[in-house]
Amino acid sequence: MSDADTRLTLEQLHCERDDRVLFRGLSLTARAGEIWQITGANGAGKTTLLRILVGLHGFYDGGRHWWQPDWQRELLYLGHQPGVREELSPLENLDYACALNAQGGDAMAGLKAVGLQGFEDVPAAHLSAGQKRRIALARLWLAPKAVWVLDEPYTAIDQDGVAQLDARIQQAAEAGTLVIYTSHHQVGEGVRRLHLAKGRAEVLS
Amino acid sequence: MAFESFADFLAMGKHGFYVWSAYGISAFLIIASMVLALRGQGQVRQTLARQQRRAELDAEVNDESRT
Amino acid sequence: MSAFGAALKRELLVLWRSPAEMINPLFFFVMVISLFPLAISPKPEVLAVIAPGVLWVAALLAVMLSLDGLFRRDQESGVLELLLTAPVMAVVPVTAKLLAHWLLTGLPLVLVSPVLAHMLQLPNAVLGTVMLSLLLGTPALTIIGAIGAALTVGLNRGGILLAVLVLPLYIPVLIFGAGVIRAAAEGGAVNGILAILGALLALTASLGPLAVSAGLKISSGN
Amino acid sequence: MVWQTIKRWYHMLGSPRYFYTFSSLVLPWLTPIALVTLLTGLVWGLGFAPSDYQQGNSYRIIFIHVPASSGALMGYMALGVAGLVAVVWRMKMAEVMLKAIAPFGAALAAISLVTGALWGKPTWGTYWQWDARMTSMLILLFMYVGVIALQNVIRDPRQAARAAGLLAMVGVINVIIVKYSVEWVQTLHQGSTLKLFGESTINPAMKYPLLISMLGLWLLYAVNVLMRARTEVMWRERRSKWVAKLVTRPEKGER
Repeated sequence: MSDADTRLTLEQLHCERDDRVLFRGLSLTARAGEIWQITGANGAGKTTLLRILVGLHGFYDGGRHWWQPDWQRELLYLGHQPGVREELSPLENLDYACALNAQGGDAMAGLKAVGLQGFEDVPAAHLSAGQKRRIALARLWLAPKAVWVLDEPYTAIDQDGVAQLDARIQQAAEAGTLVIYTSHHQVGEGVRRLHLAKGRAEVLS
Repeated sequence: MAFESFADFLAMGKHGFYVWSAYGISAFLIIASMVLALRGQGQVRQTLARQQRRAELDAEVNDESRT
Repeated sequence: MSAFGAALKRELLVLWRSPAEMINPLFFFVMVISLFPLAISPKPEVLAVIAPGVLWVAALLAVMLSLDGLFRRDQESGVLELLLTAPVMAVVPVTAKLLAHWLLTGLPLVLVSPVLAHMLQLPNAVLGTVMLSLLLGTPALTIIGAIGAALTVGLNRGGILLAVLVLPLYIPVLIFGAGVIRAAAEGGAVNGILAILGALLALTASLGPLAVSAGLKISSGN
Repeated sequence: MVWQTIKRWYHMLGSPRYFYTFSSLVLPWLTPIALVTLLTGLVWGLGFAPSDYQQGNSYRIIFIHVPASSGALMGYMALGVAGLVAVVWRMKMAEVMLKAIAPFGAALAAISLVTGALWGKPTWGTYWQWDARMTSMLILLFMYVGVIALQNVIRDPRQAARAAGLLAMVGVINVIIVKYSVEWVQTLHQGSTLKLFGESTINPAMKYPLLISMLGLWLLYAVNVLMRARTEVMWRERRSKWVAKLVTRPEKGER
């Protein structure tokens, strides 16, 4: 893994919230093709760390450097909430997300891949929580991006959905995508783990 | 001195009420803001000192329980 | 399709599919206006004097109340995060959102205002100015209000705070908006005041969306 | 030498700790100077300045009214500048200043309104007349309340400061527009009002006490801001070592 593949470098990242230190002195280098799993108890700061990486949260000290200036063009971010409006159908939601994030790919195929065929035009309000999350996850099957940042992608996903998502993440990693996700579920071997606890962040493997 | 006597000064030529109530209210608001600013400093110092003492106490308790 | 086009289409769809967002401000506008003849006096000569102010205060409050739904639903559903992490400048989808919001909440007020102006005994010659002043004014109110909405989007009881932040900023638009109708009713020159109202709209439309997207970034923790 | 002071100022504005020691040095002598200047101005104006041929002595309210009005206005302009620095350059001290400048500014706006009303009664017979200056000051007070309210509602101090900063920036533009729009309304109704508050018509014997009391009140405003900023800095930097050390062993200049 030469230096050219480095996608993300963190230097002494320090973040506080409500009088508590979430993490301090966090430094790591993430390269293309790696899968990083971020674990930690609730409130340990996992979501805040992801929000710092994607630029939603700006109150931190230390350095966060992406490999190129307009890294946002190559970012696919699935936040804590699915990012789906209930008045719109899955197809309309997906078209909006893709247009906003300059992501190509066939939306219908994406929805089929996550098992939402037949629901393309049903207003999202009538779908279950798991199905709503699948609308957001459908973007993983569209045009590839250099970096995936996924916040709890496995919540409300049933058993075979988990296996499907594991396969897709590993497939993307092999194709050179850097995947960073928070979850207690481990995608497979060779996953690098970052654990947040009691104000410290350790790279476990 | 623009007034003959102190009483005349207070009367302000029949406008005394308006002039002195204006200055009274202004003085009250200014002093209140200054006092609040001053008290704020003391309060922060107090809460931080209390937190520090509590932290030291916790530290001692941990030491005793460990030894 | 360009991000702006997609965003505009999407916003119009969302608003169209939740009619309450559109109907409520309109009904509020009509109901508030009909309070004044009951509260003050139905006599035509009295109504004609207060009509410009009543029309404009009602429009101002209707627009302000419609702002609550501008960002809150998107923030709760996570769409706001999608928007803020997109490669395209946040100001593009935000402008589309403001335009769509105005089209479906501000514009109906403009269209219904002649009827209400007539009910408030304003002479028919003035109805054109009434519509024109609201046409220029309501977009400015929507954009200025959106700045307050962006800053209070994350707060749970943001509604009252929104009014405290935004009302002082509404005052110039209110003064010239009502002023132009009053001038028209008294047969005075109208173009000069309309020009000022247009200038206020130009200032708001150019700087406003930037301030709104900055406010959204700040509210998201940036 | 100039470059050196500019660098020092930038350094001071940057680091809260430097600011704390700097203010410890400044406050002990600035406070008495501010008080003395203000009191001399007021005593001079109240006791020694000649009475006005038209209004008799009620005009003496000017010696607190005009300083308060100008202080409130300058305060909001300072809020706008601090907001710009806080939002654009993300400087911590600017965020602290946003919290420190607002309260006294709001107090001055309230003082300006009260003294203006109390002055209006003997002069025009009514406490409130919706004239251009008083209406602008009333709206300015509302905008101060907006900035203060926004800061207190948002939990995270940095986010609160930045939100208030953006509001202050928009507010400064609004203050200017409101001033003209309110004056425009006046010209429609009663022609231009008597330019009562204008300094130009005031004769020199009254001008000097006015300028001195204005200087005194502004210096007092600076003292108030420094004190509030120190409190805010101490609270924001409470996790740092230098504050911990300060809490246990107060500096010599401390009150």
